[in-house]
Amino acid sequence: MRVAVQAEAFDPGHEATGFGQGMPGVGAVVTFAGVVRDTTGTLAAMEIEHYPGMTERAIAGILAEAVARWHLLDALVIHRHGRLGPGEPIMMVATAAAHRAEAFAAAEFLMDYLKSRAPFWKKEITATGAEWVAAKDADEDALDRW
Amino acid sequence: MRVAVQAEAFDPGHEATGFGQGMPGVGAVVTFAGVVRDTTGTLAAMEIEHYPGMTERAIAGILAEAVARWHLLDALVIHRHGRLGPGEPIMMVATAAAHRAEAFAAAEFLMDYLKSRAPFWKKEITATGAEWVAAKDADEDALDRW
Amino acid sequence: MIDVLYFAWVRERIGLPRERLDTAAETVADLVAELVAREERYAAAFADTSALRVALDQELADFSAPLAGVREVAFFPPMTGG
Amino acid sequence: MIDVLYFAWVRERIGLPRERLDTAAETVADLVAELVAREERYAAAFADTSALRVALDQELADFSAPLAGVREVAFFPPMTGG
Repeated sequence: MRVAVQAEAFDPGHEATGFGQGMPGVGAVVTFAGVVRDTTGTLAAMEIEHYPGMTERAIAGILAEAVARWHLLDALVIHRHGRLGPGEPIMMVATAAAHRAEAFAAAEFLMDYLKSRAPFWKKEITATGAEWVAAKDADEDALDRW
Repeated sequence: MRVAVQAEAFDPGHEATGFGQGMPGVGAVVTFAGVVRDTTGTLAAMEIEHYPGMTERAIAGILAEAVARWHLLDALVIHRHGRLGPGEPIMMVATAAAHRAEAFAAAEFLMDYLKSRAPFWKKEITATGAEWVAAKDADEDALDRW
Repeated sequence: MIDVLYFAWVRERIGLPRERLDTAAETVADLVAELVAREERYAAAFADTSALRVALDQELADFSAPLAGVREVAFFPPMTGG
Repeated sequence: MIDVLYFAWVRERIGLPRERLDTAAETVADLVAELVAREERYAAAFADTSALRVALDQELADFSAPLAGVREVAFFPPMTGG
């Protein structure tokens, strides 16, 4: 299990290299990476603020629940903070389980919970100003399925 | 879009490095890798037979459907054939989309269809013999959700 | 003339991966009946066609499908990829 | 004494990331009332607490939660990670 909250850029594929391999029982590995998306074509940067200390605690708690619930054999969470450019990976999760249904469900659960329960806040910086990204009702509703 | 049907070993993380990056509009990347699992502790190897020609056609058809249905901005399928050892990756899919729900759904769809509609057959080789892996009703049933 | 391909345990039971046949069979089911009548190993392979799949020119098809114009027929068990 | 932390637009409206307060507030809601009464910038930040979240010692909590024994209170908008 590995959790990293970091300012440094990372490549999700590189981080996933070797993940879950050589572990007896692993039959399925799922990774998810979120990328800074420039929806309006005007995004200069995305600034991600976080709550040092609570961030690590919250992620560890969410991860422990996923590991127990889907019998994960390995798991990984990386989340950046600070200033990111369009197209840069913001965060990733990886899950290794016996079967694909477990690995997929755990990865989706991690994403849904990290999005609404880990203390990160995004601010979009454009040429004309800066705006905090509002939480979406759909993201909060997504938690109901778990 | 890339499809590879190959005898050579591969590392899913390495193949996913850079996948979906630098493409405007990509907000979410999902990868899935299937790994040879030694359920009984006696597996010497897994032999995967396929139907050259039809394999590529079937995968291309499944991929085209996923791309259209979930507006994928990029997609990747790799599937090995031949002799594999325990712990070796058998296959992988990767999907890049605007949002995470699309990327996840497309990856799960690809997996469900590749499992039951692409012409591959697995044979488990143990010290005492060899046995063709039987198709599971659950795998066929999994197609109903799409 | 038609190419007939066998995969996985169908190939093993029949003892060859492919053969070229001269047949007047109008449907897949007719072709199966012809093969079954030929030799015991074919009868063994096609004993339960509900456990088999068929592809015509590399597209999945039904056993009732016509063979007119088809160049390649393949018989195999349900796929187990992924 | 209690550490009070502010994040995202709450931090921006109040104009500082954290402060150390001497308070007799019994609950989070009491503390918010105290802050709101202090200065306009606090009133602006806490105008709609339904749009805010609170954590006590780094665990999410309700505005009705007691502050007894708590060393660190944090106020912030709904999270937008991932």
